[in-house]
Amino acid sequence: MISKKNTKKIYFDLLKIRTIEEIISERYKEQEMRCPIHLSIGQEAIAVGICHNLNNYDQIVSNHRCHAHYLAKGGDEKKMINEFYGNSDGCSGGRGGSMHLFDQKKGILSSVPIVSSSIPVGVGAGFSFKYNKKKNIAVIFIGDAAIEEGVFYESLNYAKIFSLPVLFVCENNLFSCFTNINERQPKNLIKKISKSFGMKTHFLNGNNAIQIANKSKKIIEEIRLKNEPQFILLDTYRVLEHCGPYEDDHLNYRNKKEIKYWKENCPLKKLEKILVSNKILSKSSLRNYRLSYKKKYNLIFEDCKKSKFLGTKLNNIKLYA
Amino acid sequence: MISKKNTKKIYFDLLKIRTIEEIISERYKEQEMRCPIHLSIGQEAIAVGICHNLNNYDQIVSNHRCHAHYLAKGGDEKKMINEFYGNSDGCSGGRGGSMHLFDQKKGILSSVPIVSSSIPVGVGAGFSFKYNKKKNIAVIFIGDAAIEEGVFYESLNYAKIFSLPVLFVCENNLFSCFTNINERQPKNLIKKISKSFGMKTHFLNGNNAIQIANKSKKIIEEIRLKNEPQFILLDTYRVLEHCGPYEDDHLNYRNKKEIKYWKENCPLKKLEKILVSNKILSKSSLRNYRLSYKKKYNLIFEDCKKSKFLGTKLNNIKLYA
Amino acid sequence: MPKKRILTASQAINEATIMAMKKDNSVYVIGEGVNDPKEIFGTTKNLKKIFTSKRVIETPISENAMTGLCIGSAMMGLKPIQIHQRVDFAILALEQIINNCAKAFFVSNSKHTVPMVIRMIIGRGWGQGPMHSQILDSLFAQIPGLKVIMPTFPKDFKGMILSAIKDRNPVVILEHRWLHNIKGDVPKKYYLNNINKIKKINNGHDLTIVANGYNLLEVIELKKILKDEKISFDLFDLNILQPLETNAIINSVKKTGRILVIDSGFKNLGIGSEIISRISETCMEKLKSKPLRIGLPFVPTPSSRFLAKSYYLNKKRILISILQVLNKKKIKNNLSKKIKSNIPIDVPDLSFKGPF
Amino acid sequence: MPKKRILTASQAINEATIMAMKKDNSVYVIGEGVNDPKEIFGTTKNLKKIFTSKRVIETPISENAMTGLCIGSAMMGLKPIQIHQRVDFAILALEQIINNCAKAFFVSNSKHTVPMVIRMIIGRGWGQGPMHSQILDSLFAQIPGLKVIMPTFPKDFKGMILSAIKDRNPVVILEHRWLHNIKGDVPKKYYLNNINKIKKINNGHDLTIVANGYNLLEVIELKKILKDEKISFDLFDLNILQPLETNAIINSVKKTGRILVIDSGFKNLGIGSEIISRISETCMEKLKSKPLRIGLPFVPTPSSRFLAKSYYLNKKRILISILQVLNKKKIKNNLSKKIKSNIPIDVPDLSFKGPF
Ligand SMILES: Cc1ncc(C[n+]2csc(CCOP(=O)(O)OP(=O)(O)O)c2C)c(N)n1
Ligand SMILES: Cc1ncc(C[n+]2csc(CCOP(=O)(O)OP(=O)(O)O)c2C)c(N)n1
Ligand SMILES: [Mg+2]
Ligand SMILES: [Mg+2]
Repeated sequence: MISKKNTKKIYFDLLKIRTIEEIISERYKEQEMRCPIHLSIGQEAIAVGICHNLNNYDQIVSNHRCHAHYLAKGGDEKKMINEFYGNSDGCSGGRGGSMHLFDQKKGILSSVPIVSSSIPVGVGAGFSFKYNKKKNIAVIFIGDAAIEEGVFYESLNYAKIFSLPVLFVCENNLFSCFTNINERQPKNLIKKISKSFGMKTHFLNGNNAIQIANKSKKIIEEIRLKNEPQFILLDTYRVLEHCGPYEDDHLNYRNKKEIKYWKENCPLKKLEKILVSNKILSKSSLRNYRLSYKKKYNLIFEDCKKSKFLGTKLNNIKLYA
Repeated sequence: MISKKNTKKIYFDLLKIRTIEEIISERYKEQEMRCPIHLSIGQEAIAVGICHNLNNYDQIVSNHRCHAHYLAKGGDEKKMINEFYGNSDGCSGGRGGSMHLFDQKKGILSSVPIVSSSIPVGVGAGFSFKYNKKKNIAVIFIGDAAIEEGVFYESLNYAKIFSLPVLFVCENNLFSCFTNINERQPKNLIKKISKSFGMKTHFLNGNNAIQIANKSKKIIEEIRLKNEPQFILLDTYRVLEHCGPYEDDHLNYRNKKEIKYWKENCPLKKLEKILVSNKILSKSSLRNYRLSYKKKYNLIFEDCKKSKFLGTKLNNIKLYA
Repeated sequence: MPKKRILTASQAINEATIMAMKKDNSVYVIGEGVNDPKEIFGTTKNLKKIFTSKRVIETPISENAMTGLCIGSAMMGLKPIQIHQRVDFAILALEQIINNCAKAFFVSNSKHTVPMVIRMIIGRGWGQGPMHSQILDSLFAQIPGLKVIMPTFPKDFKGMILSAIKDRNPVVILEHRWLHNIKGDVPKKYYLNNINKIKKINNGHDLTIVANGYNLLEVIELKKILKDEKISFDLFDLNILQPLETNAIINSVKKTGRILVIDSGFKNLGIGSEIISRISETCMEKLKSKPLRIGLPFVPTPSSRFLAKSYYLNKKRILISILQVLNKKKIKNNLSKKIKSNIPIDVPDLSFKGPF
Repeated sequence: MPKKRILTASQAINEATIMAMKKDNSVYVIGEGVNDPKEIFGTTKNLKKIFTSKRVIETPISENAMTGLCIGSAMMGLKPIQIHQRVDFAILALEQIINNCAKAFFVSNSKHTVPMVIRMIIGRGWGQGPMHSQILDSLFAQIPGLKVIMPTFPKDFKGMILSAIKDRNPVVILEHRWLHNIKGDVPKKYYLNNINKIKKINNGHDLTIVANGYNLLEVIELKKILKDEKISFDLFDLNILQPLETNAIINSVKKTGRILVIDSGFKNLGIGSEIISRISETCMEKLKSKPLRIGLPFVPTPSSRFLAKSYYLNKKRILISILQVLNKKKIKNNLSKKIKSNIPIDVPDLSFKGPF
């Protein structure tokens, strides 16, 4: 069971991510973060809950919607924000933009915007751990649409037959851009597929960070011990538009009731309730944290926005190591 | 149930394929058929049993091991043999060689040597039938290794969610070149996978042509009726080496007992037993057929071998239609 | 004279698609997002309403099988228009494109055709970075059996797409995102534009310029400025990359003696390299100055606008290159001022508000 | 002087692999068929026996994920040697190769490296047809971030593969199947050959020839015949396609004034187009005759030996091209006789008994 202290840590992680994403959403219209952004608001519990049980040597890979994964795994927030502004001290030196977050020191191996492209790379990280007899694991964060790409299955196959310490974490937010999962996949494919490959498969509520942290703790320990891949499927929901800073509920591609249901099940609210009812933090201190985080991160954004591009000119960028 | 007449037809189809393949095997060392060949000896029952229930407008797609599919679907044998000899009146004008057999008039849409590459093309043929409200089906012949390529899963998905009249026929001969299926796939993946996609899945003995014809008749009728893909998995065995005309049992990559078991379960012998025990053909007439087929097809090979290349010169080949 | 009918390129594409679908029941549209509210930058607008989801098909994220499906259906006589919101997604389908799509006609001894259109959009907008704004022009131009076109003007978008749909061969259309909002006169009727032979779109004396896509617009904008300096040029719109017909270019070079080729993609192994080689091999002796290629540097597309600045070509760099081919060492100061732009590097015009 | 040590190229590859694996525990070999009795044409012989299946890994038929797996492990510090029995199979892995493999160094702001080797074998043998004997040299040379090499001689196979394994960048090795049995002197020791800069391997006066792979051997065989006619040439072994370093070629052309580039792949958009363009752009004025490229015609590889005959280059066609660059119109009859070969078009030598 997660201790009080850890519950607080999880809360702070979640709050940090939420705060930063809300500031992006507000500031995007300033037109200074000039790259596509895919916000995780509403889905952060998964990143936080899983990464809670990882260490710096464990590796994660992510996709276009990578902010939460990056931050939850301990990625440097300032480097991320600088990357959004296209600055040279961004985590990829301005080369990648928001869909290419990584932090070598923190075990954030790769995030790439081609759906499913980072999956086998994550499997390769797992391969390296087994090869080197390390007790680390690789976590592969994917969306529900990722299972439509062939490379996903090829990767499941490798992870399984090579017995690799890999955890697949599938965030099912029901949508791929504007398209519902029912239009894209046979019924329950997403629930059955990893089992067909003989993988232990778990179904969790994607909006309950504490539960995710609790359950994934055991799963992750087992993977470390046994070098066998496992699969966690979590239901969750994206609150804002697929790409960009706004709500897009007026477009009517999603059911109003569904939206309402999920907004009520906001992972941050849920967690706050737990904190209050378990008397870990008071309502007023929560309010204070919200405000102080907002202030703190707004300052960082302001800083990054003002900072000049000081990097290598393109002509001097080396193509080869 | 298959009638006596049809049982005989199935026998003649099987005998024809076996005879032609045995002649290839004998004559390959003459070094006049200068292209890779993948013989189907031991596996012919599947092609014959399934194609027995198809008409000329139904389409099949195949892979590197396509001789049996081509012949069972009614492909012109002379054009095939000419293709092996590189002649201009080969079915692909000498351009493709043995791994690119097709016959437009007979509904042999495509055979290509890239493993799994023809799968989505077959799905596309199914798509065209549904689009045009035709009551035809597309049959996709694959080997056990084909399910290791991502495009296989993507294709299952399309066939299912678009509700297409497609039949997947997987010939599990346990090997991909020299590698056993156990080294390549989690246990029973091949049995479970199409079910995960919500497809009706059938398991048949791949060496019993009559049974295959019987069972697939109903399946194919159902597909025509309902526009829903189905999957048949059949166990079988390749008698000769993966590519080339010889046995390669001395290489010891396959279990001796296993080889013996399957040779005893030869689809032609099996069928002959049925014919004799059901008094459809006598032993001596079987012997006569064997001999007369051999003679007949040997003459055709001789003809093709002698025929000159009379086709367009490469320089005159048009790149565009 | 008929009145002018001004449409954007995306409207022209939309109109062409609707016309083709009305004319021929075997034409269908398929792709990820074709029925999205964003309507593939407006190009698939109303399609589903008019033709239903039977013919306007939303799909899973499985580019390779989607392509194979299109190919199979095309071999059976249908005419798919497949759309990739980013050319980059087509990379996942290269096996099907290179093998079944491009080779079916050859390997079937000319019996099978694959009458299929693949629209691929080149994503230049707010810094989408190295995996969402590749060009890949010469990659596709390198695959025998494909036609590859890259229209610039709304009129051509319509006529060339209609031709592509009618063509019996697979046709790849590379659409530069920033051209979608360009406006121009587009005839109302059904018409076909040649997709086998490029055309000269300007006549001049001093040099020959070959360009396409967004760069072409920049060249055209330079025309007036250069005219003031008494410089005129033959200009070819390289909107057909394959089949690559270079005779007209060669004839022009024989006249002008000078050539500049502007690649939309990498200069390295770009279409320009093929054109310059052919010129050198056939009429080197007519050249009065060294031929010149410009294009993208051989590194992935950077995201940051600070880096994009030196990545992409612009009017100034094109102008410098023109002067170089003319052996005029320096840009005159006033020329340089005339082309100064107040538009940032990462937007096509000031109305653009990102992200794509 | 050390005694000569004659090995075939495949023995040299095998030796290099064993050496590298002994030297560095992080090197592993992976691919479809690496542990087959056929041992990837002998090149993986004994590997499993020496290094066990932990480091010599047979895999499912899933090229794309296999490549991603290698990339991930390489980013974590391992050094995979991935093998494709046919270059054609790498087409299925292009997404991983173009995106993660080639771009990781760039997009990670130079933090990640992908020290990975991908051996791809070009299948020329008995008519394998359009999907089993592509060359794809300029396709790979077009991807920024990859090194692409194509050794010809056994000695170079060893030294270049050892360098490729040691290199911090992804290196694609294109191995022409018909070179595997070529014999040559191969030093016993561990040594590295340059994989960044091509070398001149013959000195002459009359023209510059650039060639690689199997064609290179044919050029070398012509050397004696041409010498009898008092023709000598500078010869570059274009065994490094990327990074493409052309300064030495340009210097040579400045001297000889004549250039012939022989592409292993298509002439269209081949490496030759880039080389000729660079020459034209830098020292056109030194050319005494038009530059010339030869290569494969722009159609898929045909299977039939009757068609292969006019598809592939051969000594005679190379000779004609040399004379063309030298402005000598006709081959003298005796030259033509001298190069007559009794070897069929679809085998490298008479010992070859197919099918691969
Ligand atoms: C190969 C590929 N195809 C299409 C896209 C366009 N695209 C970007 S994100 C996305 C949806 C992905 O959905 P999902 O995996 O469920 O993640 P989510 O956005 O819901 O978090 C798509 C289709 C892409 N980036 N890559
Ligand atoms: C994409 C690809 N990878 C590898 C190969 C090499 N290859 C040719 S046949 C074959 C084995 C296929 O096995 P299976 O599908 O079971 O068919 P079988 O040969 O057993 O009939 C392989 C790996 C190929 N042709 N295509
Ligand atoms: Mg989703
Ligand atoms: Mg098999």
